[in-house]
Amino acid sequence: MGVEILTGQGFWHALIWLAAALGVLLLSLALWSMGRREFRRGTEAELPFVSGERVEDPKVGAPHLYWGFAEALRPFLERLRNLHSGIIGDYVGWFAVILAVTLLLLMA
Amino acid sequence: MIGNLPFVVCMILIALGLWTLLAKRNLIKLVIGMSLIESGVNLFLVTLGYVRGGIPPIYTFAPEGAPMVLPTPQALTLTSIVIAVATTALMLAFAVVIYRHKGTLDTRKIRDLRG
Amino acid sequence: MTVVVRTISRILLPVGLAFGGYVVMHGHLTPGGGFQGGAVAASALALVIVAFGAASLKGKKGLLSVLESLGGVAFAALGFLGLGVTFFANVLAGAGGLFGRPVPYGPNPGDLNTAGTLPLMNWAVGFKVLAGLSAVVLLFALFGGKDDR
Amino acid sequence: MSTHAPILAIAVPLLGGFALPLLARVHRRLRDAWALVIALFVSACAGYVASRVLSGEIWVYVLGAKNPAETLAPGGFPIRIMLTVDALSAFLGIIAGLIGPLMFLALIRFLPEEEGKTLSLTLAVLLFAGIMGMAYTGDLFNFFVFLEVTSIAACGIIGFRTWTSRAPEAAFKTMLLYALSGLFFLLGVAFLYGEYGALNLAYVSREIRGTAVDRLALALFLSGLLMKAASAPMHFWAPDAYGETPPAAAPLLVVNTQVSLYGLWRVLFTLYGGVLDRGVGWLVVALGLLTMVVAAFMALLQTDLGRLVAYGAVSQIGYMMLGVGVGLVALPGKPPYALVATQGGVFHMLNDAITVGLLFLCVAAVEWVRGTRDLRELGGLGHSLPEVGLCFLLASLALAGIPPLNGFASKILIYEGSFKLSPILTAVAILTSILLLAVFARAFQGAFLGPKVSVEKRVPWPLLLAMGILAVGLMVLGLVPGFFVEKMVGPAAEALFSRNAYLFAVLRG
Repeated sequence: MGVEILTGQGFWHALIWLAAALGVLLLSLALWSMGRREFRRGTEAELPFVSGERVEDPKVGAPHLYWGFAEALRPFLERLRNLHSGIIGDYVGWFAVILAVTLLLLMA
Repeated sequence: MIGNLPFVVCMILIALGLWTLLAKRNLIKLVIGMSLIESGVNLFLVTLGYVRGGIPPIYTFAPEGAPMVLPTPQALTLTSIVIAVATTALMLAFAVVIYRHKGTLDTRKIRDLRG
Repeated sequence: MTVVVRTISRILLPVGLAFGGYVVMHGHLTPGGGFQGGAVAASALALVIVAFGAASLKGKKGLLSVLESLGGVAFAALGFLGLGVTFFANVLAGAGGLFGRPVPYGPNPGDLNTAGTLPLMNWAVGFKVLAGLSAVVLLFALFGGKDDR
Repeated sequence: MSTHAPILAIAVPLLGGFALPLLARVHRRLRDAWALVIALFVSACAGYVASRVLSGEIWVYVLGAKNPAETLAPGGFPIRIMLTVDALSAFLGIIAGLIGPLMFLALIRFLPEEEGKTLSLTLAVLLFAGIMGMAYTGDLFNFFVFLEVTSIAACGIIGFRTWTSRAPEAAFKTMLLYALSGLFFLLGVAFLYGEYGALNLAYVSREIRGTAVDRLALALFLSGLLMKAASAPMHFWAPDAYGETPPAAAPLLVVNTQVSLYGLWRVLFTLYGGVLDRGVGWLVVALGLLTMVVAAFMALLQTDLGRLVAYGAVSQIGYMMLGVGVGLVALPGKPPYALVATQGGVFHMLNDAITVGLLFLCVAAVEWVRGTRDLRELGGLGHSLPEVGLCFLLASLALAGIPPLNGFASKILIYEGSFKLSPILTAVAILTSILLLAVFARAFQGAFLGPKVSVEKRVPWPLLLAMGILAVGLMVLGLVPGFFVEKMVGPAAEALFSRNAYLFAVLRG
């Protein structure tokens, strides 16, 4: 009835997707049930893998989750963070920049 | 050129106000810069309605046959002034509260909302 | 402030309020109307605050906020008045009775009893602006103390 | 009474807002009930107006005329202020009508009692009135007045927590930038008034010939409204504003931003529809991409949950700009993909309002229970607040556009539409969605997973009720998007393109 969206080239039908998702879920459950049962809870197998070292309180807090990703983009992200300088003068400056850009684009 | 001199003055006022916002660091001066821009825009609005040799657009005891200045821009300017009063009062109130917390009005030092 | 200033401001207060009322009342005839009249009256109140210090009017804050809300409610209600036809319809104009006398087009000597709901709106806005502006001045004067907004 | 529905949706909250302090003197409970009743009445009005308008006819309501439909004064000139509700403004009315009451439901219990709660509830009601006014008005100056009403009310709410030092700072900055954008918008209106002597949107749109002054006015409109809609280089106020306002009040602020975006579309499509050149469309698309990417990366760096969700909301604005921007670029030819992209952009407004509203209510719940929003100290709330955790997870997946949920339904339209224009746009949009998914997974892990933390305060039931309603809405929109696209979003997107219908409805009067 009202479930399908036509998007020019194809369509998006949520229920068909759900049926497919259920199929995949069943498949994975089947695979999972064939797996080995003896997972030892409470042993070292449960600790998060902190690149091999032994860490006494291995709780991977929120900031650490993307430590690597953020570190790789350090120069770009630092510059982006400094753009948000908190000084109102800069914000008005950006407004003036956009005003100039639109004026140039439209008047020139 | 003399005809649209008022419009040039308005643009100068607005540019001056914008410059104040960019250059000045004191919160109160920013509010003053804002009121500069407001007066520039309001002046521009009022001068739009000017009719050469027109009298204020009021019928009470109006001389016969005199052309009248357009009343609509004046009404717009009135509303804009009312809004300007409200915005300025709100900004000044927050400036006072910021001063009470931080002890300074310098935008360079009021920066703990970064990142 | 010195006694001279206080006595002068005590004399000027009624004059200021009366002039503000005049400007509001003749809003639809001469330059003026709700906002300007209210501002004039609020300046008279501000004079009192300057002369007698903010503490004198401290107790009146509640009254001011009630007056402001009443002004706002009255203005919106006047809009609803015209709901029979359309919102803000000027039903009183030209229908006789209160502020209803029809007015000939063009220059005329100015007749107080015209322009329908406009004068009522002017009064509503006048009270609201009077209360609002004096509340702003009062609170800024009180800011020095520990009172919070 | 039903013939006056559009104006009632604006006048009743105005009247109610002014009356609120009086009722508050009578009794606290009465004030809360009054605010909720007004919000429900306004959403009922919005629903009624939408039901009539979405079936195709544009509803023109003239204030102060002899009869509501009499648009032209005798001289054939629209002299009075009029409300022109076409499908898109009705759609915005639905969004505001949906989010408004829920926000009041959550806000009433969330605000502490002694700190001027009456004032902030009054401001919230006036903000609601301003939003409805901006959505429904057909008059340029009237739009400016409501723009300013929402600015002042929003900044009053943002600066509610005067006992902290961050909220007044955020409020000052936001107010200054809002006032600045409003003034430049007024300058644009003044230029158009100077040239055509009229303020009515339809009349000016018919008269416009694209002279240098019109383009100057368009530049002013663009920069003013882009600032208010938190587009890329001018989005700096948004994280401060959404982050520092009481989180329960943030959903209506997001709707306020979206209504400013609607104002931008109204100016671009209807006012300048005839004389627009493609450069403007590409500018909007470019700024949309910039907003997406910048906000997503900044969300990655945040440690405060409120600011993180705020950056998420800003990046969603980028999606809407991309969607409708693609429609703008292809405006002259109006190929099919342009309509699909615009439908995506408009539908995303509704989805985003619900998703970000739900996220902010979850942040409100977390802050209510733990008192802090810093991800470093939060943790393990999932055990004690399972329903809040579920809502946060649901909303995060929807924000990132994961298939079964509503975010995906509108993003698929944006992807398909923008792909036809140029595949790079779609690539950037999809990559940003993935980045957003990563960011919100981190936020979820930070706040809700981890060892159990004992929590003594209970989340107030109105907050949970509002979150429940939004979560159900989220899933319904996700599973049955076709109904909404066909009934609401289709006519709304079509309304943007059908400028002549808008002109005909007003000017043939």
